[in-house]
Amino acid sequence: MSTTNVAFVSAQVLANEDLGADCRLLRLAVEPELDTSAVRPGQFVMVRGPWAHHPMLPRPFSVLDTADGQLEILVKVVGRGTTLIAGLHRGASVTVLGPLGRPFPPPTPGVRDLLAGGGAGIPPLYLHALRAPAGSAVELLYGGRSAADLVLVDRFAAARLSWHCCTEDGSAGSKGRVTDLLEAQLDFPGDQRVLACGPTPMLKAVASLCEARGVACWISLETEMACGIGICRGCSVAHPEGGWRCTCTDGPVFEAGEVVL
Amino acid sequence: MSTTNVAFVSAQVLANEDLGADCRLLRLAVEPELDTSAVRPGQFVMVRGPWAHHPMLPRPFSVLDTADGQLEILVKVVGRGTTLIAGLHRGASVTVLGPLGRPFPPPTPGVRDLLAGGGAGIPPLYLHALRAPAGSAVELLYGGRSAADLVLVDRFAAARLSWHCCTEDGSAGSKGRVTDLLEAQLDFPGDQRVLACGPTPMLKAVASLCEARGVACWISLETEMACGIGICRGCSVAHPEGGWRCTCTDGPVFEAGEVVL
Amino acid sequence: MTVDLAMELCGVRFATPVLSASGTFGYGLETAAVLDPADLGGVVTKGISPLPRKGNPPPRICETAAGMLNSIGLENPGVEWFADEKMPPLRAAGATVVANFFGDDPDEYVSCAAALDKIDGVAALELNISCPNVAHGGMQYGTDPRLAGRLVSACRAVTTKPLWAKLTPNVTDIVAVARACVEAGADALSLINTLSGIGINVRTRRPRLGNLFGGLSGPAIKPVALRMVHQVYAAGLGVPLVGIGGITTGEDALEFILAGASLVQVGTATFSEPTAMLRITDELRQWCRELGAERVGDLVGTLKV
Amino acid sequence: MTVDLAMELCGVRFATPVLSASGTFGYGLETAAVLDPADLGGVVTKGISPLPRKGNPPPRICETAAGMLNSIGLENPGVEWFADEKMPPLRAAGATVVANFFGDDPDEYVSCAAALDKIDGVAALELNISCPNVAHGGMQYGTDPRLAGRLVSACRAVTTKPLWAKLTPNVTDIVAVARACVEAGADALSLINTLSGIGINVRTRRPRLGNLFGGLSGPAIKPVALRMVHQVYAAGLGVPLVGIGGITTGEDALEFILAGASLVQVGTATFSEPTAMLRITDELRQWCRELGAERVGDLVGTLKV
Ligand SMILES: Cc1cc2nc3c(=O)[nH]c(=O)nc-3n(C[C@H](O)[C@H](O)[C@H](O)COP(=O)(O)OP(=O)(O)OC[C@H]3O[C@@H](n4cnc5c(N)ncnc54)[C@H](O)[C@@H]3O)c2cc1C
Ligand SMILES: Cc1cc2nc3c(=O)[nH]c(=O)nc-3n(C[C@H](O)[C@H](O)[C@H](O)COP(=O)(O)OP(=O)(O)OC[C@H]3O[C@@H](n4cnc5c(N)ncnc54)[C@H](O)[C@@H]3O)c2cc1C
Ligand SMILES: Cc1cc2nc3c(=O)[nH]c(=O)nc-3n(C[C@H](O)[C@H](O)[C@H](O)COP(=O)(O)O)c2cc1C
Ligand SMILES: Cc1cc2nc3c(=O)[nH]c(=O)nc-3n(C[C@H](O)[C@H](O)[C@H](O)COP(=O)(O)O)c2cc1C
Ligand code: FES
Ligand code: FES
Repeated sequence: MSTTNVAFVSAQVLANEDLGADCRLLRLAVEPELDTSAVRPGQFVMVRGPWAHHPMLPRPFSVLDTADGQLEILVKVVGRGTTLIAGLHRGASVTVLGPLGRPFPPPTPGVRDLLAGGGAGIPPLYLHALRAPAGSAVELLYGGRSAADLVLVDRFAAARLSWHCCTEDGSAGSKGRVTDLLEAQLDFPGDQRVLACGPTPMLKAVASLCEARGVACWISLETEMACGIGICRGCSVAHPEGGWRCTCTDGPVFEAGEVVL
Repeated sequence: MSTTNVAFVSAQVLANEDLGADCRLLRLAVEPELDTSAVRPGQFVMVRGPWAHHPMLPRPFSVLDTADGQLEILVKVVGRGTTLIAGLHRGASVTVLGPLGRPFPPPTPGVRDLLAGGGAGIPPLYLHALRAPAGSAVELLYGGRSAADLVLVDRFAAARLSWHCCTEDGSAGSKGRVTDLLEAQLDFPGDQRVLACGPTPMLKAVASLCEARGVACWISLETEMACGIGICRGCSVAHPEGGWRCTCTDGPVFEAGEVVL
Repeated sequence: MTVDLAMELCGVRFATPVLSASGTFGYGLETAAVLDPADLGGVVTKGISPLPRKGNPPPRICETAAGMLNSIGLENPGVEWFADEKMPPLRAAGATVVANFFGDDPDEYVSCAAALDKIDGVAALELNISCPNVAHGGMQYGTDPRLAGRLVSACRAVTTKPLWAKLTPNVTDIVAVARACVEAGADALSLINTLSGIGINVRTRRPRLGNLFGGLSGPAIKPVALRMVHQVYAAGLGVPLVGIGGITTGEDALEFILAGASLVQVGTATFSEPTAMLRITDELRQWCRELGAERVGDLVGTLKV
Repeated sequence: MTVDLAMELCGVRFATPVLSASGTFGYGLETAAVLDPADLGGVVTKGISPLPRKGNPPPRICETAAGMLNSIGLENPGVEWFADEKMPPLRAAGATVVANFFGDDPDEYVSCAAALDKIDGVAALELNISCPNVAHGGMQYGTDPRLAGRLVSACRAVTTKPLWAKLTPNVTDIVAVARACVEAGADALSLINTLSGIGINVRTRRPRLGNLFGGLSGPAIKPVALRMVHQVYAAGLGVPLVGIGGITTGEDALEFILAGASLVQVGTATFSEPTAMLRITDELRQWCRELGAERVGDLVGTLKV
């Protein structure tokens, strides 16, 4: 890992917007020591609020977007830590460590990027699409159980991204899972890659689809983390040839064959 | 202890006012199960905020005033628990257990009550003065290091209480300690009692003054508490004839001779 | 789905598996204004000794991260007072009473057990060989398997009521102590009591407790308690276990049950929230539903390792 | 008032008494972007074994109340790699390095000690006889005073560098183990390592750690750690102590120092706040001022009991 541009800073909550589906969008003003322009899509930050020892550990969140001195993250409430972070008021102080981890590979001229994500797995894909140089071929495939889960569609539209969505109950987009969308897109004749982020079963399905079609596939993993910077060895995932990879420093983005899901 | 009117309820912070000198006044809306009309001056409540396990224990606060379904407490910030409670926003939820403990003896016709208090030790005395029946002779003696410490003087004035104050630096009232004020008042010819609340060294000084003059003296004690209701035995104070008294159920108000200070 | 929360232990029926822990619920009626003790699985009393005990000098409690230290020192007015003053109202209230007891030496333990044996309405005895706060009558019996076994045998001889032994976590090998107690005739094992700890006031450079040493309780100790319940359960000693340590939610209680506890006790949580045991019971019922268990007993020891 | 924070231990000078704890600061340079290891009292490395070790299956960490469980299992690439890859940059960075090490059996311990003895820039060796997460090379040495003593003797024989023994809290009698280590030649004692604990995911009914058992660290364990430092200090064994367990503030560090620690190590706090050690050092300096201590060393063991 190159930690040279990692900073540990205190940050202020500038806004906390309810996106529905237990998701909130937090905009954070970070101190200048954290160079937001250095953040690459797929990277994450460790965030901790002003509470005492419980929870004690910070929580990892992908960077959704950056602006000068500001970071946005999408927080889906799943447990105690995310409940507290999602409940932070405007003006609250948090600490932010980042940017961390290996980003998605940047768009390559002539290669189409298919970005497959669901629920809280969408932020790094959104940033990848947003940052793709003009003329890149990037398609966002966004799935959820129902329309309410697709919390970022307004942003997609506002940013004029190219995207397709699907829901399990058919309430928005096509009916089905994001892997169905992906399968349909994989018939595309030219060079392409898949970048995916979401729950592990989805990543497994995506990876095996890609393997079957011989399409390069990158996935962003989520594991519990203590440090986020490679010192605790708590975030290990198995490598197919034995040994471990650290999700926080070798990942969170891995090529599908690099890890055992 | 009679616990028959004790209730454990959830409450909402209605207002949180900065009084200066690290003190805040919190007004709490308690559920109807807590009968605020049953609160007697000198009684306290155990308050806990919506944080997880640190701090874990609730904190005891004297009741400053009550209104229909509402309680007021004065919170002086001295450590982690009071910092968090003092920082609660309007609308925050807390739990309240109370009313608890033995109150001050009610005013007796023909006997003057001298109430000696300082800093965060003033709330129960204020309530005693406020609730004294018309015609009772009640004098509040209020001391602090400097004028800013006398956080309740506006209320005293608004309630038309009879009061004297003093400060160590002479910035308000007479220069000196509350025991100086008290000593001057003890020359009063008629029947009188002293009710005191404040730091232990002050209580000691008050008690010995009263003993020397043969004046009845009641003091309100502060100790660390876990339960507030007599089940943990954590709040013991020594009785002069051996054994312990529970500050939470035998007190917090004791006759001076009942406890070893 | 209705869930059957009742558990039977050594012939005693507990309406729910959630009991109060000794020393954290007085004698069961102090909180009657907010909680009916008959709604609990049972009330485990504050530790009782044959003669009154004064306890330790203050300060007796201090808070720590997600926990607290106490050095109450087993203050209590003695077994006679308990029988005369506390048992009649407890019986009237319909509470299931487990009497926690101790002594300064083996003779005292035995005389207390014998006295409790005769008290109508005491459903079971919990032998405290684990209090870290008193010089005698405390932890040394619980850290030496031979001494623990002898004490259990001696008490066993004087009571026909179910005898639970309450173990201290301050040992290298909890299974060795547990085994000694079971071999000596304990009907059930309660674990754990508090971890020995201290706190220091840096300003005064003095201990934060009058007695220096105290017992650590609360959520902080839950992982240790759970580990010990699992280890003792896995040792297959053939007696039911009572899980104690840092339980504040139904999920916590269920963790202990999955690890092998038939009953649980709630201690420190009652201080933060006097009605915690009722909430925990409700949450536990809800968890049984979610896991599809019709009887909480079906979940005991079902951790998949 | 200027405060002298430097401490000398067995001939090694530590610029401050605040060191990183093993396993919670990697090999000292991973966080170089936010913290210069030369600003610390010292860097205690992740546990080193003679041969590379794979460690335990995931999940390897889970959070608990004011603490965490870990079952990393001493994953490390071995002593040779440490010497070749990690020591040169650490030397260049000017860090004071204490090498924490272990082995699967006594021979491995000895060969690791011998290898570390030869590495230029390793200021002292910390013998880990206390890891609860591995079947061998771990806690059983630390729970039996005889085994602990033998291991210390054997390592003592192959190194002239200061040898610290790091003790486990999972014992009945910490002083017995401490004494055995000192009699066998340990120059200093580090205490404590983690408390053994488990966690259970009630939904899956599976352990929260791949290895089932893990080590509990963080603020939750501070009262236990402090108690053990006090007990060992009070036993007067004549060697300096290194206090570890739940330190997150300068006040915590000072509690350990008053209890008898000459140095402290900060572990889990680094995960919440990578620069915690620097803040703790500043706060400790401030406390020395408030207490009127010109040298932090003057405060060691000054608890008034
Ligand atoms: C690199 C990375 C990027 C992430 N980006 C985002 C994001 O942009 N938005 C977002 O909402 N979430 C994101 N997550 C997941 C987020 O970190 C977890 O949801 C959060 O840590 C859970 O904390 P908690 O205290 O609420 O849950 P807990 O109470 O700790 O646990 C609740 C449940 O979540 C699981 N869980 C806990 N921690 C993690 C974790 N780190 N990863 C996955 N599952 C976990 C637990 O096993 C449990 O089942 C990311 C995780 C990683 C590793
Ligand atoms: C019956 C009673 C009535 C009280 N009424 C009021 C009131 O009306 N307003 C108010 O501001 N405070 C009142 N207090 C004191 C208040 O409860 C404590 O200041 C508070 O508990 C400290 O919590 P903390 O977490 O902020 O402090 P901690 O971090 O726990 O400790 C900070 C310092 O305060 C001391 N301390 C801690 N708990 C107590 C305690 N219960 N009593 C005294 N000292 C303590 C500690 O020893 C330490 O020196 C009352 C206390 C009692 C017992
Ligand atoms: C204030 C206090 C007093 C206690 N007194 C006793 C006692 O008299 N006898 C006993 O066996 N355990 C006693 N305990 C230990 C508890 O019963 C329980 O084992 C321990 O607190 C762990 O549970 P918890 O984490 O839920 O509190 C006491 C605990 C506390 C906090
Ligand atoms: C993730 C992790 C890994 C650890 N690895 C080691 C190790 O390799 N060797 C060792 O002696 N102690 C190890 N420890 C124990 C710590 O050095 C320390 O003794 C313990 O965590 C208590 O301190 P703390 O509460 O400040 O974390 C580890 C602790 C953690 C949390
Ligand atoms: S989270 Fe600590 S090494 Fe990855
Ligand atoms: S605070 Fe528990 S008995 Fe008084």
